This record gives sequence, C-alpha cells and structure tokens, in this order.
Amino acid sequence: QDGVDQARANIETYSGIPDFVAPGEPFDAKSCMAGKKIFTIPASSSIPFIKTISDHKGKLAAELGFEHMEWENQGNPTQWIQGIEHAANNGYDLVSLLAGADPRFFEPQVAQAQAAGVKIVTSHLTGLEQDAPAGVDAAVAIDYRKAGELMADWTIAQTGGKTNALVLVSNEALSTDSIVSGLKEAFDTRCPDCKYEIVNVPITDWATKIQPTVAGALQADADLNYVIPIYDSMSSFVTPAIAIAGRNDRVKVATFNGTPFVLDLIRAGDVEMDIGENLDWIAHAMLDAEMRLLCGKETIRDSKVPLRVFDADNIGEVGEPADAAKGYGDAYVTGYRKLWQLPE
Amino acid sequence: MRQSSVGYQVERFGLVLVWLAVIAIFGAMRPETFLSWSNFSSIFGSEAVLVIVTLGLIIPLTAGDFDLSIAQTLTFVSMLTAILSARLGVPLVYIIPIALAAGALVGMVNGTIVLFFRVHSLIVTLGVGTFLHGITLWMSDSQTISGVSRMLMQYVIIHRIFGIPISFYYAIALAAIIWYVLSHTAYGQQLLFTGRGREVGRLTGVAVGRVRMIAFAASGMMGAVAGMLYTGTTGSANPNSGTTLLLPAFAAAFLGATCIKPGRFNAWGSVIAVYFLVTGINGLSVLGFRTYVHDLFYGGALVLAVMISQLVSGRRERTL
Amino acid sequence: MRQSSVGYQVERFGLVLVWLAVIAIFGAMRPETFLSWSNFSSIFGSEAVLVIVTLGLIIPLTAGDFDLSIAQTLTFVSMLTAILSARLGVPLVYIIPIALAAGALVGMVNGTIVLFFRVHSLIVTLGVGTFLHGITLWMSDSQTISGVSRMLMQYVIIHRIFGIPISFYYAIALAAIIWYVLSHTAYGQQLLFTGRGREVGRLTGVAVGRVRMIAFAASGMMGAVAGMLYTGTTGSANPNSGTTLLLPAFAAAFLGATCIKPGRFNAWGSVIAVYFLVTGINGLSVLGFRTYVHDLFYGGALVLAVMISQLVSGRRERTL
Amino acid sequence: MNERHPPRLAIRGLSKSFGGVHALSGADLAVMPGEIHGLLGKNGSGKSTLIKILSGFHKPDGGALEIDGKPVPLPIPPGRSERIGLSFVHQNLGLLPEATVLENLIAGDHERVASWFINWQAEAARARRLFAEHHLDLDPWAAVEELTPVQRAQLAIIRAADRVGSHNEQATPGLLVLDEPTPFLPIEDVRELFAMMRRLKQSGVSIIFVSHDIDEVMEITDRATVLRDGQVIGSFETGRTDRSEIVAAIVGRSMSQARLVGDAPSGTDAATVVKGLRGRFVDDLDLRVAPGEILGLTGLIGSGYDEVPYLLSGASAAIAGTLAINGRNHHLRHLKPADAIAAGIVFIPADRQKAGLALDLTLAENAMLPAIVQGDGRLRIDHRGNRTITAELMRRFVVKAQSPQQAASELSGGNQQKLLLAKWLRLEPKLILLDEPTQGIDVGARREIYDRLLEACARGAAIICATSEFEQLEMIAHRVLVFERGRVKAELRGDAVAKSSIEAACYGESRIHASV
Ligand SMILES: Nc1ncnc2c1ncn2[C@@H]1O[C@H](COP(=O)(O)OP(=O)(O)OP(=O)(O)O)[C@@H](O)[C@H]1O
Ligand SMILES: Nc1ncnc2c1ncn2[C@@H]1O[C@H](COP(=O)(O)OP(=O)(O)OP(=O)(O)O)[C@@H](O)[C@H]1O
Ligand SMILES: [Mg+2]
Ligand SMILES: [Mg+2]
Repeated sequence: QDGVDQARANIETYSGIPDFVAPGEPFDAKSCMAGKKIFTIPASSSIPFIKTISDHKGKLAAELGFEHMEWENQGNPTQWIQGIEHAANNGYDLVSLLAGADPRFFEPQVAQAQAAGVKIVTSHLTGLEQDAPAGVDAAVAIDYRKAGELMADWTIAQTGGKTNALVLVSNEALSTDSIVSGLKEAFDTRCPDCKYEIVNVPITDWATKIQPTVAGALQADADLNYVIPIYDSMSSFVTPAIAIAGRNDRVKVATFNGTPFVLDLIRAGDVEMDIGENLDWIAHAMLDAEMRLLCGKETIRDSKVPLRVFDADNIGEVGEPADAAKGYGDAYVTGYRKLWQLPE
Repeated sequence: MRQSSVGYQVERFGLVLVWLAVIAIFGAMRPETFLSWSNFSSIFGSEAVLVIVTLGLIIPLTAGDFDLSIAQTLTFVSMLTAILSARLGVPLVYIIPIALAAGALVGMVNGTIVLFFRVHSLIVTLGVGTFLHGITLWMSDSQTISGVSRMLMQYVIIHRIFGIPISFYYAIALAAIIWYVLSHTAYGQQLLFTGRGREVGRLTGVAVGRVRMIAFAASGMMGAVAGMLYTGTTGSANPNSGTTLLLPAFAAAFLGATCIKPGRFNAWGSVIAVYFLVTGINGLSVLGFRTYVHDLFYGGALVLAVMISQLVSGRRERTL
Repeated sequence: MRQSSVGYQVERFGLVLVWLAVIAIFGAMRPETFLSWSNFSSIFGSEAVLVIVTLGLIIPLTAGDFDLSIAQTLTFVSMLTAILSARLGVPLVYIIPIALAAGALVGMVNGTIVLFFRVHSLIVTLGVGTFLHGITLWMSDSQTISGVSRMLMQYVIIHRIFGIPISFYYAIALAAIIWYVLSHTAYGQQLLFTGRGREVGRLTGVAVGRVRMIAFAASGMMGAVAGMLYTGTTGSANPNSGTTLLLPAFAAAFLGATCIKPGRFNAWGSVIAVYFLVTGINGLSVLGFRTYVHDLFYGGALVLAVMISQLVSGRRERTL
Repeated sequence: MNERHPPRLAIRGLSKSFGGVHALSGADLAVMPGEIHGLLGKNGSGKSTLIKILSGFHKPDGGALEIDGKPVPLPIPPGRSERIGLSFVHQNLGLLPEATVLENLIAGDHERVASWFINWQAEAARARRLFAEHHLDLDPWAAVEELTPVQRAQLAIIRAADRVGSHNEQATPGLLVLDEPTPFLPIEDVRELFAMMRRLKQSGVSIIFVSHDIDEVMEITDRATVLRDGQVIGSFETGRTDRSEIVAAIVGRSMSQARLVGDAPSGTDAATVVKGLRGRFVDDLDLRVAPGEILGLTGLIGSGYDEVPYLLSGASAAIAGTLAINGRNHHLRHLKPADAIAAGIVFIPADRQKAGLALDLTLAENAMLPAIVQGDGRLRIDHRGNRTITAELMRRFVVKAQSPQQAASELSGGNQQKLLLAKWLRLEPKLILLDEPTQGIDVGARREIYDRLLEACARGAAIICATSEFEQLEMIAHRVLVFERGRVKAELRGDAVAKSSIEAACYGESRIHASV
C-alpha cells in the first residue's frame, strides 16, 4: 500500500492554494522593455483557455508600457503563418506561440522570422523535459509530467490501487508525450497492478470519436472505473457516453486543464477531479519569460506555474460559474510585481 | 419498379441486411459484450442528435435544396439553451418555444435569400451558417457553457424506457412524423414535386416558393430540436458542437436514400443508415480497435453499402 | 447576355469592386500595416493552397460532380510527402510523380465508383475521403511529421518573386491552365456539356463517362499538388490539415461563379473569391478584431456578395 | 438515285430492348445515296431508338450496319459517328440552353475544331458566315435559352448540315438524320428546311427524315419506311403510294381524316369571357368561348397566339385583362395556377417533359397531383385508392404502361401525353387550355386524344387550343382565331375552318373576315 499512500500524499500536496516561486532574478521590466514589441499567436482565439491567457498578457503589457499584439485566429496554421509574417514585417521583437501554435507546422517561416531578427518562443506548449521544437529560441514549459502523474495518482488514491482506466490522448499535441510519460511513470512505480488503456483520438475527431470510443470501452470492460481525458475539454464527450451507458455511479472522470466549464461539471457531479492551472498566472509567467529573453537575462525553461487539484471539496473556491483565475490565491500577483520591480 | 419482385424487396431492405450482417459479425466475435442489451441501448441512445439532424436535412433535400446551416443552427440553439438555462435560469417551458422559433427563423432567413435572390441554396446556407457561428461565438464568448438545468438532462438522457435514453424515442417519433408527412400528406407530395419537377408542380398549383420556405423552416426547427437535445445530452454547450455532424448527416441522408424507398430521401432509411454506421463504430470500439479504423470502416461501409445497393438494383441510373 | 452592356460588365467585375472596397476600408483604417506590400505578399503566399483546392473543385463541379474527398487527398498527399521526404529520405524528383499518381489514383477510385455503380458523387467522395483519412491517420500514427527536405520548402515558399513566395505563382499558373482548358479546349467544352446537360452531351458525341473520370482524376491531382504545397509551406504534415479547407473552398468556388464568367464555375473567379475572403479575414486580424467577427464577415460577405451579384443581374434564375 | 451503288446506309436485324420493352426487334433499313428517306411510325415505335443507335447513344442488342457497303462494327463509340459520315438532329435537338449559340454550334465537332485550341473569334466569324448563308439572324454569343424555339431548331439543323459530308473518312457525301425537326417550325421555315434538304440531296447527301406529319413526308421524301412496335412494316416509294396506305401501315388500320365537329354550340349562357388581355406578345385581346365549344388559336410563329393559354392559366403573368368564368371575374394580373385550377381552368403545356410530368415520379403520383394540391388527402393520402383511380384512368385514356407505380420516364412520349391529359381531364374542368396538344404524337394516338377532348366538350367543357397544326384545327375546332402581331387578324368558323383557308388567313396580305 506504499504506492497508494504516496499517491495520496501527492494529491494532498497539490490540493491547497499554491505558493509563488520566483522563476528567476528580479529585473527592471519597465525600462528594459521600453520600445520593445511582443506579438502573441494563440493556438486559436476561439479556445477560451488560450484566449484568456493572451488577453491577460495584453493587459500586463499595457501596464508595463510596451506594445503587445494578439493575432486573432481560428486555429488554422495558414493564419499562424500570416501572423508570424505580419510580426516579422512590422518590427516585432518577439513572437510568442501560445499554447499549441506548434512551430513544427511552419518551420520555414520560423527560420525566416528569426533571420529577420525576431525571437520566437513557444509558451505553454512543451513539458519541462522536452526540447524546444523546430529551432525556436526558447520554450517556456509547463510541468505536464506532473499533471500526468497527478491524474494517475488521483485514481490510485481513490480506488485504493485498483484503477482500471481508459486514458484518452491526442498524440499530435506536443504536451501529450509529457503528460503520458508522467502518467505511465506514476502507474508503474506506485501501482503496477493498476490497469489502463491509452487510446488516441485526434483533436479534430474529439466530437465524433470520443463518445463511441468511451461507450465501446464501457461495454467491453464492465470493471472500468475511470476515464482520464488528459485534456479536460474532452469531457463534453466523455460524460454523455457514461450517462448513456448508465454507469455514472461506478465510472468517474479525472482530467487536466482547469477549464471553467469543466470545473462547473465537478460541481454538477459529472466530473470528479480536474487539475487546474491559473490562466492569469500563466499569463504572468509567460510574459515574464519572454521579457527576460528580450532583456538578455537567463532563459527560463520552467515557468514555475503551479497546478492545483480541484474536486468536490475545494470547488467552491473557483466561483460560480467558475472563473479561470480564481482558486489559486493572489500571492503571484504581488510576487511578479516585485520581480519586475514595479511600484508597491 | 415491380413492387412485389424479390429484387426490389432485397433492394429495399438491403441496408438492413447489411446491418444485421455487421451485428452478426461483431456478435460472433464478442457475444457477451457486443450482443448485450446494454450495448444496444447505448448505441440507440447515443446518436439521437445525429438522427434528428439527418431527418432535418432530408426535408430540403427532397425539395432539391441543401441546408448546410443546420449544423450551425444546432450549435446556436444548443448554446442559446445553455445560456438561457444556466446563466439566466429561464425554465424549460419557455426555452423550448424560444429555441424552436430561433430555428425556424434561421430557416426562414435561408429561405428568403434563396427564394427572393434566387441564389443556390448551397452557398446561402453555407454563408448563413458561418454567420450564425459568429453569433454563437460572440454570445458564448467562445466558452463552453455548462451548468444546464438538471431537468433538461432528465428529459433527454437520464430518463429511460426499456433501458434506452428517452432521446432515442424522440428521434424515432420525429422519424415517424417525417415519414408520415413525406409519404402520406399533400405537403409531402408537393415537396417531392418541388424537388423533382418544379415546373410541373408550379403549373399544377403547388406554391413552390412556399413549399421550399416551409422546408427550410422545418429543417431549421429540426436543427433546433437537435440543439436542445445536444445540450441535454452533454449537459453543456460548446461553440463548435454541430460542425462535425454535418458530413455524417449528409452521408446518412444519401445512404438512407438507397433503402426502404430507394431513390428517394426517406425517414426510415435515414434512421437505418445512421444506426448502421453507428453500430459498426461501436463494434470496433468494443473490440478495442484503434480510432483510425473507425474512419476506414465509416468510409468503406458507406461506399460499399451504396455500391451493393446499386448492384442489387441493376445499377440503375439515379437522379439523386 | 449582351456582352457589351454596362450591367453585364458590372456583374462580371462586381466581386473585384467589392474586393477593392474592402481593401480601401481596411487600408484607410490601418494604412501602414494593412496596405504594406509585405502584408499582401503574405496573404498571397499563404493562401495558395486554398486557391489550388478551389481550382481542383471547380473541375468536377463543372461536370456536375462534387468532390468532397479533395481535402482528404490533400491531407494524405501532404502526409505521404512528409513521410517520404523526412522519414525515408526520398528525393523530391521522385516524390512529385508519386504524389501526383496518388492523387490521380484517388480521383480514379472516385470516378470508377461513381460511374460504374452510378452512385451520387457526394456520397462516394465523402466515403472515399473518410476512408483516406483513416489511411492517413494510420500512416502517420496521428502525429505531425516534420523535418521535410529543405529543398521542398525552397521551391514552395522560401524562394520569392517580387517578395511573394513562389507558391503563389504556382497557384496562378494552375489557374491560368484551368482557365485555358475550361474555356479554350474541346475538353473544357465537353466538361460543360457534361455538367449542364448530360443527355445533350452524350447526344453531341461527348464520352460523358470519360470526361467525368478525367475530371475526378484532375481534381485528385490538384488535391495532390495542394498537399505537396501544404507540406512545403509548413515544412510539416499533420493528419488534419485539409479538413478545414473544404467548406471555404466550396464557398470560394460558388462565389467565384458569380463573377468574371457569371453563371459558370471559372478559374479567375475562384482566385478572386479566395483572395477577397482572405483579404477580409487578414484585415480583421490586423485590426485585432475578435475571431467571431471573422465568421460574421465570412458568412456575411459570402451571402451579400451573391445577393448583390444577383441584384445586378436582375435576379436571374440560375441553374448553378 | 443510282441503283448500282451499294446503299449509303444499310441496317439489318437491328434489335434493342429496354427492360422488357422491345423498342426495336430485327429492323431492316436501307438508304440509298442521295436519297431522302422518311421514317414513320407511331409513338414508341422505335424511330428515335434506331437513330440513337446510329449516333452511338444506345448500344444495340444485335444487328449489323453497313455504310457504303462496308461493315461498321456496332456499337458505334460515342463521338465516332461523324467520322463514318453520319450527322444528327436529335428529337429534342440536343442543345444546351445555358451555353451560347457558338458553343452549341461547335459542340461535338471533334473533327474540325482542334482539341487543344479553340479560336473563338475565328469560330464566331465562321458561324456568322454560316448563318448568313442560310439567311439566319443569330448572334453567336447569345445564350441558346434566349432563342425562340424556331431559332433553336434552325441552329440544330444547321449544325448537322454543316458537318454532314465534311467530316467523314470515307469521303462520301454522308448521311444527315433529322429526328422530327419540324414540330417547332412554322410553314415558311419548313419550306426553307425542305429547300435546304433538296440542296443537300443534290450534292449527294442522303437524309433520313422522321416526322409525324404525313404530308411533309409525302412531299419531301423519295421513299419511306414505316415502323410499328419496333418492326419494319414496309418501305414505300412515296411518289407512288397513296397517303391512306401509309397511314394504315402506321396505325395498323385505316384512319379517317374528316372533320370531327359540327357547328358551334349555340348556347351563349355561361360562356367564358376574356377582356382586354395583354401579355408579352398579346395585345388587348377579347375573346369568348362557349361551353362545348373548341376554339382554335393559330398564327405564324411569334404572332402571340401560343401565349394565350399561359396567360389564361396563370402560368405566366398577364399585364392586364380579366377572365369571367362561372359568373366570377378574375384579374389575370394576379391569377395564380392554383386559382385557375380552383376556377375550373386547366392547362396542358406543350413541354410535357419539363412542365407536364415529373419524369422521376410514378404515374399515380403524377396523375393524382392536382387532386392532392386541391386538398384531397391533405393529411392522409390514400395511396391504394390513388393507384386504383390511376389504373382506371390509364384504361380510359389507353395509356400503355405496366403499372401505375412505374416512373413516368419509362413511358413513350405519346403515352406520356395521354397520361397528362388524363391527369387534367379527370378534374372535369370548365375550361381546357391546350398548347400544341399533339406535338410529336403519332396519328393513332392523336385520334385518341381528339376523342377524349370531344368527350370533355360533350360534357360541357370549353376548350381553347393553341396550335400550329392547321390540319388539327380542321378536324376539331369549331372556330379559329388567326393571330398577327399579338392581335386577332381573322376569325374563321363553320366550313371556313379548313386547312387551306387557315393557311390563306395566316399568309394572306389583308385581313380576312370570313362569313358568319
Ligand atoms: N426508361 C424506361 N424504362 C423502361 N421502359 C421504357 C423506358 N423508356 C421508355 N420505355 C418504353 O419503351 C417504349 C418506347 O418509348 P419511346 O420513348 O422511345 O417512344 P417513342 O417512340 O419516342 O414514342 P413517343 O412518340 O410517344 O414519344 C415505351 O413502351 C416505353 O414504355
Ligand atoms: N432510354 C430508354 N429506356 C427505356 N426504353 C426506352 C428508352 N428509349 C426509348 N425507349 C423505348 O423504346 C421504344 C422506341 O422508342 P423510340 O424513341 O425509338 O420511338 P420513336 O419511334 O422515336 O417515337 P416518337 O415518334 O415518339 O419519337 C419506346 O417504346 C420507348 O419507350
Ligand atoms: Mg422519337
Ligand atoms: Mg419519343
């Protein structure tokens, strides 16, 4: 039962309000950023999670007094390409590829922009252990591995080591590798007897394939007790499959991302646990790393953006309806202000 | 078309036979799980929304018009329902008429542009659908909205009859209505003439414009029903829900036109086509096949089914 | 059709005027960035793929067939190119014929099923496309494949003429070829007669079946060219690249049929339609409008453009 | 005609069946060089099928073909027939309405037009020369849909005539096949066409001429072959054969051609009265027609007589005018087809393939549509009952078909027309409007149609029949209005309703006011 205890302890650690950890030395952000321009290309402006980060970055930039532009797009690589060319043509110093605008989709344009003197950064794309893809200047990473571990740990802790899970992944997202390696490691080390099956569903097929996949798995295995969609937006299609099979009582959902509507689903009882990230915190952390790069400071890989486990017990802290920036305290706001040497 | 000939009956029920064959194959491979009642109830309960979208499509298709906007109508109404219910706390009894009216309105906008400006329905409904998607995104701020009244879910998937979620029975009831309207009412005949012989219909006193307008409005309302059921099924509304249903619904509509009443879009054929495809996908999932196999099955089954149907009917030339 | 009348010329060039108006409006709002040559070169270069897909579609559309599989052909060939180049190190000179042959093969499979079994092209190409998507997913293991030979990118986007990536010129060259074939060759005439009056076509000695088969093969090959350019543009291939291009390409094909040669699918009309729509989207991005505005613009522009075109032409009834 | 030459075209034992229907069974036909050869037969007797086999459209089940003594393998690949010297005007002309005149003119001209480069300017110039040669005023760039029916027919004929002979590898003058080109043509154009045919004949071209108009065939052809039920009944030298002999061969029994109606009914009560009718071509027309009366409208093409049925039935909108029927007054500007039907007015259009019947749908569905539109079975259609009624109608109107559940497309033209008549007469209308009711219909079927119309008259219906067939008017009209420039030029009644006097009225210089 060592493993189960370890898993419980892990979950315990990540259930409280996270502490602020400074990613690096303080620096005078305002003066060093004067006259510099940052350009953010979100993976898709119509994904609220990403759009929110991008908007918050814009607000911070305004406060710090430099120019920030968000390239509104609908998740189409052609639009990303137009964005990066726009940035290169209009004198931006840095392009931030935010949360899924994968530079492997347009390596040549990355190289061209770099040749024109623009720094290219991927933000919230890779896990800590993953290298910067496609020759970008820096990759500001998230502890996806930990998120994977936590999802596994949650199920181990809840079932007392009797997890029998269906894990839904999307291989084309870079972070998947990292999450899955964390998840596998947790199961291997803490619960070798736990059963889990990993099924890949490409992102564009979520709406059509998740539901039949889950329904089929539920039929094929009467003992299934967890579905782990590694990105919580998949839950929309997971919960009806469970409801239609009439297995709400025995099959639970544990997931990751902290998207507000999924947090609301915890309140409704359709989802058991969601590992959240504070979107405002991410905005601070990404901008922090990007400014450091422009200011010639040391390159940040670990953004130190914390994760928090939300379940029925602490879901009240996120507000109703859930707010993507609530439930993480506000130590980080003052923390970053100090780091950037802003007044008060 | 000798209605009594064996060949014609095989043609009519060919898809049903193929469906049974698929069930037999999967059943033989995994009898305990695949052939269980719970599995079938899950198959039947899961695709009610797709059935309704398909049924919605065949109405304008019969009149010779495409309604590509139905998927976006679904999304819009799904979002409207979620916002009214979860954010504004409007009770279900008011939501239903509002939603239906919204669907009918979209259909009437389509119809007006198609009829008054005489533009091909394909481009009009594509444009109106895209515009509507913009409105949906604006309305929802691109967010998925959950927290919908439990009552809606109660009336859609939680309540069950013979173990099958009630939404299935809604779909069947709508299929029955559309079957009846298309084949046993004056409107159905007028729709048919509008699609297959517009000038003939006009000269015989069919108000062709009104018939097409009603078809668009009906398809919009079917989209609205599908939207409400979608929200009821998932308990939430996301701003891209309908998009992925469009092509499968067209596939089912055309596949359905190869059976029961071959050569015409028809309600029961559509229902059978949807469940035939869904059964296959479910079987593959139960057997644990990788998801790319779903695509191979879906595409392959679609093409093979129509090919077989055409072979049975002696490769007859079809207008459709 | 008084070719010299002012009304007819307005109708022919109406979309161009609207396009210029859109440019003028955005230009007035953001002259330095929107009106820059670099912005236009970026628009022209990045949408070459969409132009080629649209051009591919109009060939079977002229013959009266839908090719819904073209998007999946693009994806498949894009993936094939990436795998051959990045994984197997096959040089470009071999990849190009292989890719074209693959595209033509897909087209011929479509054509064979449509023609031999006499099934509606809509359902056949939907089925074949879905099947092909399954193959693409299997081949790529659902991964994005990068690391494509530098040479391919060199010949697609790195090399520039007047600051515009060379892929734009490929698209224009293809448009010129298709324009020429459709309007100045016997095949183009046969295609037209096949699409608009199949019976008439056959009576005038058109080998309707062969004409349609060639149209499918040509559209498959255009899909293949688009696939190679996609890989060359992005330096990678992902298993879903084409999917999002299908509806915009259809929109552009139908919108393009309202100008230059109103009432017929035509190459230059398609090119103009694509660039009109993407110019608008680009302008909205430059101005920082929210994405829902993109949809509103896209849908609204589509519908308005065809409405205006119909008003100009006196709401003529169109077959198309 | 040189008898020692092998025939230009020799067909032996040609067979073709569609499903169970033997459209052609073992047909033989020989056409000599420089001969104009008539092809006659009832509707559905296989004439078009034979022709479509020659053009490569249909694949025959069996049979042999020789051209100038050389065997030609069947089926002929599509597009190849011109190379062996055959050129066609098909029954429906084979034109694409959306395309331009020029595009239609060069369509299928594989031999002359280079595949890889069409020089439109040069082609247009050539087309203008060609049109000028034949005194035609056609704009090469106009869309065919903007042409009048006559111009379309002329275009199709010129297209075929242009190619015959010039394309064939055998370097013989070739064979021109005309499948019912004349129903659309006014007399003067028929004469023009005949002149053209004679010119071609002079140059050695052989011609197959299909027509239901026996007088035309008698006039222009050297020999004629009669088909009945897919079999050759016989070949005749038209110069030495009596008209009635040919008619007997066609229908299988002899046919009278006498006038079928007597004096106009005298009862003037409850008449249909039209006042001040104005349309696109018709200008300020007044007319009245009494119950039981058949009023014929005719004139030269373009004189506007054929617009009247459209205006009176609401099929196209009138600019002004009223119609009084049954004591009710209708404003023709606002009359919709549905209102007209409700008022007891039915309209049988000439274009049965597009406007008369939905060819994909079944006979029962087509026949019962008017009843359904009027609210029969609004919420419950009695399909079984409808089939019974349709079967009964088919018996009454002698529609040859297998079952009421057959698709209308499977019927021959004549049977389609009879079904169409059944569809409308079943409503027992007060006023029947006809536009070319027997276009492309054989002698036998024609007579059946007349009988049905006369029955309706006897029941008290009034009939207005717009037609260009004077002979038809002679047979069935009580009274005839001859139109010129949208106005009535002459009114003929009683014994004046005769082919010759109608012709005289149409072509006459001055207004003829025939005696009362
Ligand atoms: N698609 C079809 N399927 C089955 N039978 C058909 C079909 N089309 C025609 N027939 C049958 O073939 C016969 C001849 O038809 P066709 O249309 O050639 O007649 P036609 O000689 O042109 O007569 P008409 O002068 O009346 O047009 C008819 O008996 C008809 O029922
Ligand atoms: N495509 C077809 N499919 C089935 N039957 C056909 C087809 N075409 C013709 N037929 C049948 O073949 C028979 C001969 O038709 P055909 O058209 O040769 O007659 P026709 O002598 O030309 O008559 P018409 O005087 O009306 O032109 C008809 O009974 C017709 O119904
Ligand atoms: Mg014929
Ligand atoms: Mg015929």
